[in-house]
Amino acid sequence: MNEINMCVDICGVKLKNPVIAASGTFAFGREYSRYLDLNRLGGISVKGLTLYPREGNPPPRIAETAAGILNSVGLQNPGVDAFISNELPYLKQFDTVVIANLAGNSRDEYCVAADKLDKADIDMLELNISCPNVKEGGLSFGATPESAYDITKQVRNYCHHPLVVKLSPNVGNIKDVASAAQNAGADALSLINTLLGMAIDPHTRKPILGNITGGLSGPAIKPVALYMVWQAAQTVDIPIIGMGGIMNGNDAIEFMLAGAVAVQVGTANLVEPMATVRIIDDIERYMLDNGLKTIKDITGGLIC
Amino acid sequence: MNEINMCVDICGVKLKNPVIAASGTFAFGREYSRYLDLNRLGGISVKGLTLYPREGNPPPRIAETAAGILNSVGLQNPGVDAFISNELPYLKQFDTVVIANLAGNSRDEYCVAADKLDKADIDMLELNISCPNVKEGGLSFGATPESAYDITKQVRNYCHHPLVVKLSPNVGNIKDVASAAQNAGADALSLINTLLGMAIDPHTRKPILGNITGGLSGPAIKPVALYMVWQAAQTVDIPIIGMGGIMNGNDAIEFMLAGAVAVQVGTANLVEPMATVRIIDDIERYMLDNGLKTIKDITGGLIC
Amino acid sequence: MTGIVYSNDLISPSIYKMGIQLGDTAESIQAGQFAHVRCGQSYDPLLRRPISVCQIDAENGIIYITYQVKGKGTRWLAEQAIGSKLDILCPLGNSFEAVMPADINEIWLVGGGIGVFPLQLLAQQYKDKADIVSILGFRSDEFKPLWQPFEQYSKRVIIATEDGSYGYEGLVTDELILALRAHKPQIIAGCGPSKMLKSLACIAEQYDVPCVVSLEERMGCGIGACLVCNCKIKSDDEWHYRRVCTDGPVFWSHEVSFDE
Amino acid sequence: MTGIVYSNDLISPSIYKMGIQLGDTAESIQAGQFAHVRCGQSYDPLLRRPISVCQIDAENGIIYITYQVKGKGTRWLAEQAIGSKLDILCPLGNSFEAVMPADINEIWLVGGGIGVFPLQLLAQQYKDKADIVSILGFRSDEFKPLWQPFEQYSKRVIIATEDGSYGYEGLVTDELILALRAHKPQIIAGCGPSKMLKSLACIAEQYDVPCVVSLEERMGCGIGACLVCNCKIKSDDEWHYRRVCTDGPVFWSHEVSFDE
Ligand SMILES: Cc1cc2nc3c(=O)[nH]c(=O)nc-3n(C[C@H](O)[C@H](O)[C@H](O)COP(=O)(O)OP(=O)(O)OC[C@H]3O[C@@H](n4cnc5c(N)ncnc54)[C@H](O)[C@@H]3O)c2cc1C
Ligand SMILES: Cc1cc2nc3c(=O)[nH]c(=O)nc-3n(C[C@H](O)[C@H](O)[C@H](O)COP(=O)(O)OP(=O)(O)OC[C@H]3O[C@@H](n4cnc5c(N)ncnc54)[C@H](O)[C@@H]3O)c2cc1C
Ligand SMILES: Cc1cc2nc3c(=O)[nH]c(=O)nc-3n(C[C@H](O)[C@H](O)[C@H](O)COP(=O)(O)O)c2cc1C
Ligand SMILES: Cc1cc2nc3c(=O)[nH]c(=O)nc-3n(C[C@H](O)[C@H](O)[C@H](O)COP(=O)(O)O)c2cc1C
Ligand code: FES
Ligand code: FES
Repeated sequence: MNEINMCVDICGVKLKNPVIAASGTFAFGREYSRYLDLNRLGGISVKGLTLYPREGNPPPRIAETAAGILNSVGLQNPGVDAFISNELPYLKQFDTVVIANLAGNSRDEYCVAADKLDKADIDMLELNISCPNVKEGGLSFGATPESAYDITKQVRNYCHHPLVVKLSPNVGNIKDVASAAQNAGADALSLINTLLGMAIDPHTRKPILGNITGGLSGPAIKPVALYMVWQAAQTVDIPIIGMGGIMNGNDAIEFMLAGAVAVQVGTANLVEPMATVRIIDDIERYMLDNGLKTIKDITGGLIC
Repeated sequence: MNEINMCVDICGVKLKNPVIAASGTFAFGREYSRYLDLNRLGGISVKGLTLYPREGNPPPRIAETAAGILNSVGLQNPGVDAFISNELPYLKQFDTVVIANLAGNSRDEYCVAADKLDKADIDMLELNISCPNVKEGGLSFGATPESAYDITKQVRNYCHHPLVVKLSPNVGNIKDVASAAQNAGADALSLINTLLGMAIDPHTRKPILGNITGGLSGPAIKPVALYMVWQAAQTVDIPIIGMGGIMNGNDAIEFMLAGAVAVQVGTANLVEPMATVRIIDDIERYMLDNGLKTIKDITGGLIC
Repeated sequence: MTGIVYSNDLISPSIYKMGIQLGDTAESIQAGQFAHVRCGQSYDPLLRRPISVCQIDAENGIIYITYQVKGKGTRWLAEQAIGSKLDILCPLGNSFEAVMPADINEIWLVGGGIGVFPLQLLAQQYKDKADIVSILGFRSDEFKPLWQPFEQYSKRVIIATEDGSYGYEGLVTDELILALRAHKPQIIAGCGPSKMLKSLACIAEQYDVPCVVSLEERMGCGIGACLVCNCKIKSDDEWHYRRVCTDGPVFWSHEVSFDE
Repeated sequence: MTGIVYSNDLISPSIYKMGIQLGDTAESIQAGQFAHVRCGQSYDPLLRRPISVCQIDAENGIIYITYQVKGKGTRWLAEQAIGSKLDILCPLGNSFEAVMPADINEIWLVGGGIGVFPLQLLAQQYKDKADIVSILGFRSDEFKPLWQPFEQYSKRVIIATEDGSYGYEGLVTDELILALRAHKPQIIAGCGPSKMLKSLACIAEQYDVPCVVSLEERMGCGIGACLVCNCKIKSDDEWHYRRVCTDGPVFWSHEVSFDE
């Protein structure tokens, strides 16, 4: 039989395939439902949530760079309560895993929001300690192993769902941060968030982004992301969700070979709304072509 | 009068324009002399030198990525002595600034080599503490503010020429490393070296590079480089030489607006041997178009 | 969706007009809506480019876009031969019709430079319902092919050029003020550089004429998901960021905060 | 330097032959040398692609390259229309002539798949000086257009196909061994996949026939400066990395260390 099983299990949560829409690029799914069947996705990581609603940063919020984009959205979101009452019920109609992506300005804010989300009908919590676009909080929590350990430990107390910690690439040594998150009780890691970057218009002499700096994503960062996923996979025992520049099935497979059990697709959604579904199909074809039966046959399969 | 002055002065060394060929992409100039007049360049940073000759890493040593390249050359070079006797005299025929790029495996190696170079007829020493492609040494010296401080301080003792310290982007906070290098006596900083990265062939399941990992350069990294140059420029008082993905005059100007007094051009040479000269012409045209008389009118001119 | 390039011609300095076969979709498009076009399969350029639909040939299922060659994306577009395939999302955005009241029978179109394109389709679609006056500004008479389409749809066309090479010398907003002194239309629809739109909003407020404007902002997804295309929209004492790609690009001018 | 596309035709499954007008440069090119071609102005693909010159029409200043469409670069090449401009560095590399002795009058060409292209120019350039025997291997007879050019230059052409659809079924090296049992030529020139070249080097050593091979390695600059294209070259007990782009691509087979 040629039966292919694309399921992956992340800390007891079953995803029908390893492809998750990445936070901040898929909103709360509604907009994409016109273009694809949300039931097909392994999971959806929703737009980064904060305890209170946020308007985000001044425009422009996007700059195209070579094979990448800088964004400086700055966590515009309706807040955790509005998410739970208005968006979550919509998402729960679909047979896909719902991952709540959480950011905050302070330990307390993280904890209160985590508690609220934990009591709601989410499937996993993704702790975003790596947003480069907010002044306080976000990235500063993910910048050192110590701060990553601390915030993970705090949030762990309020989170009874699987806790995924999303790491920043803007660190000296990803292995140390990965270990710290694992030691603090993370059930899984996701990486990478965006790289800090900047773009300038030589004619106006001004930064292109209203917020001056932004986060770099897209194909440009894939080599860096792949390296960090590979490093993290060699360091921790918990599952890793890889991302950074995944545009097609081959890209996704590279991340899995490097050690990821699942992947997230971000910037690709902005370029092609159907990207996630196309990537799922690509992975299936790769498995067929190579006689692979489960995703386990790919994950960590790098030969070197 | 429409007289444009493109000269820049870096710690007393006069460059006729702010465009320097970046280390490792220009060898010792000979190959490029077929394509351009080396006298036109502001300077040449030669291939990274080590005390003893090195063969470098196993092939393949290059992988193309989206708008970038990964290289894992691993400091193949003839050693400091051979450089001084065979290559330096050739370079000194030209009216351009010669920058000796130095790497090492140990403090001692750095110091002995620095001493030899210092006694030779170079114009500046560029201390490479950021090579990602050698096991010991290189990057490990540039990874933390402490180690950067220490090696700079050591080499400073042997270096009576202007000492440029070349920083790695693979750090948590570039400001800290920049300050450390300045405090240890660096006369100038150059940044960025390559970002750690990796590429995998999904069909063979093997890394593309013989050395598994490599350093990412080219347009893909420009936003990250620009951000780091801007950060460093706000932190230190010494001159900054910016680089990372500069392919044309506009790119160079962006780095100068962000605070660089001069730029280095690396990967662009691999794509187009005449890149440096074209960039010099582009900058001149920009100055003409904008009525600027000196490079100082550009450097640090970012409006934000 | 896949469109087929039907024509692609240089009509003014660095401005191309392209016909794209889109089939049945064509006739459903409203003025103000845009096409979000992928410029090649390469990752450089990476993002789609938003371009207004400026004319529709519903019978043949063809839409027209007119675009200025500025950077990598539009340069790629200019190189496409007839018969090439284009990856397009269309129509996106709300449209003038969605914002304006239903009973419009008199409308003034105020546009500057490449901002005239969405107004062109508005003129085409309202020509039978409403009296149209087009007040348009350009750098010089080299851009004549950009205002010519307005002539067949408008009761009157007033042109201002910056260099005075055609029509009145000066800004389009100056001509608008002169015209408003004589008569106040039911509604004004504007599109152009944000400086011009800011003046337009002031003038409309001063003369107390309802005014809708179509905004431009750098975009990502174009479908409302990524929140990068925001503009500040006032309501009562508050303001909120709204998405130009889906809440707009057409807004009431008095709601838009132009201060940035 | 700028070349103009003179022709660009699909000649075998996913294999194109392109003529490029290069003017006077064309006649100076030696077999084994390559063109380093920029594939578009975009940064994706970024690097030039090295492709061997396979044929020269010196009179008209045209060089020919034959290339297999594998990835982004060659796909771009395949899309270029006649008259398009190409940014090319050419000729690069040493050449067979630079490595081989001057007095060659008998040469066997041993090539596999897309490795036959540099040998094709070698055949063209040596046809009057030397007796040529071409021993070539392909996947199947679909690649007939790749070996046909050898027929006019060679005393004898031996074809091996993996699926037996033409000539002998099996590997080109098997045919070489059979031929060597009957006669040992003055020199062998080989090009193809590195596994094939490794066998070729062994066989040549075993039968004590001088053998030169043209290597392939991923390249950056192509002009000898970046040191990314290296291969291991033995001399006495030592080995050193040598640049395929300038020290090669042609080396004596016994000097090449194929172990990686
Ligand atoms: C709703 C809408 C409708 C538009 N309609 C038209 C039209 O009909 N005709 C026309 O010529 N132009 C129109 N524009 C502007 C057009 O989108 C830009 O000129 C174009 O994207 C520039 O792309 P480029 O590759 O040439 O330039 P680049 O400078 O290479 O673009 C770099 C990035 O900046 C973005 N960008 C640059 N300028 C603008 C701009 N003015 N608005 C939005 N994004 C920009 C690009 O989309 C891209 O992401 C419209 C913009 C919007 C938002
Ligand atoms: C000296 C020399 C002569 C060559 N002559 C020919 C020829 O005549 N005909 C022909 O079809 N091919 C030839 N090749 C191989 C050709 O260079 C590659 O097939 C081509 O670069 C692939 O580019 P791509 O964009 O299609 O593939 P991609 O997979 O997109 O290429 C990605 C990167 O890998 C490099 N690369 C991939 N495969 C190879 C390879 N086999 N050798 C070197 N670099 C590679 C590319 O140059 C590029 O940098 C030659 C290679 C060398 C070194
Ligand atoms: C417009 C945009 C908004 C984003 N917002 C968030 C967010 O709210 N929370 C988060 O954890 N990551 C956010 N990210 C980061 C992505 O989830 C992802 O980590 C990153 O973009 C790298 O993946 P990619 O290259 O596939 O986009 C955002 C990315 C983009 C492009
Ligand atoms: C092939 C290659 C070799 C390099 N070798 C060196 C080196 O020996 N010493 C060094 O300091 N930097 C080296 N670099 C880094 C460049 O000097 C430069 O810092 C980096 O490539 C970023 O600039 P770019 O994007 O313009 O290439 C090398 C880069 C490349 C691509
Ligand atoms: S462009 Fe993504 S929300 Fe408007
Ligand atoms: S490709 Fe640069 S040295 Fe050979």
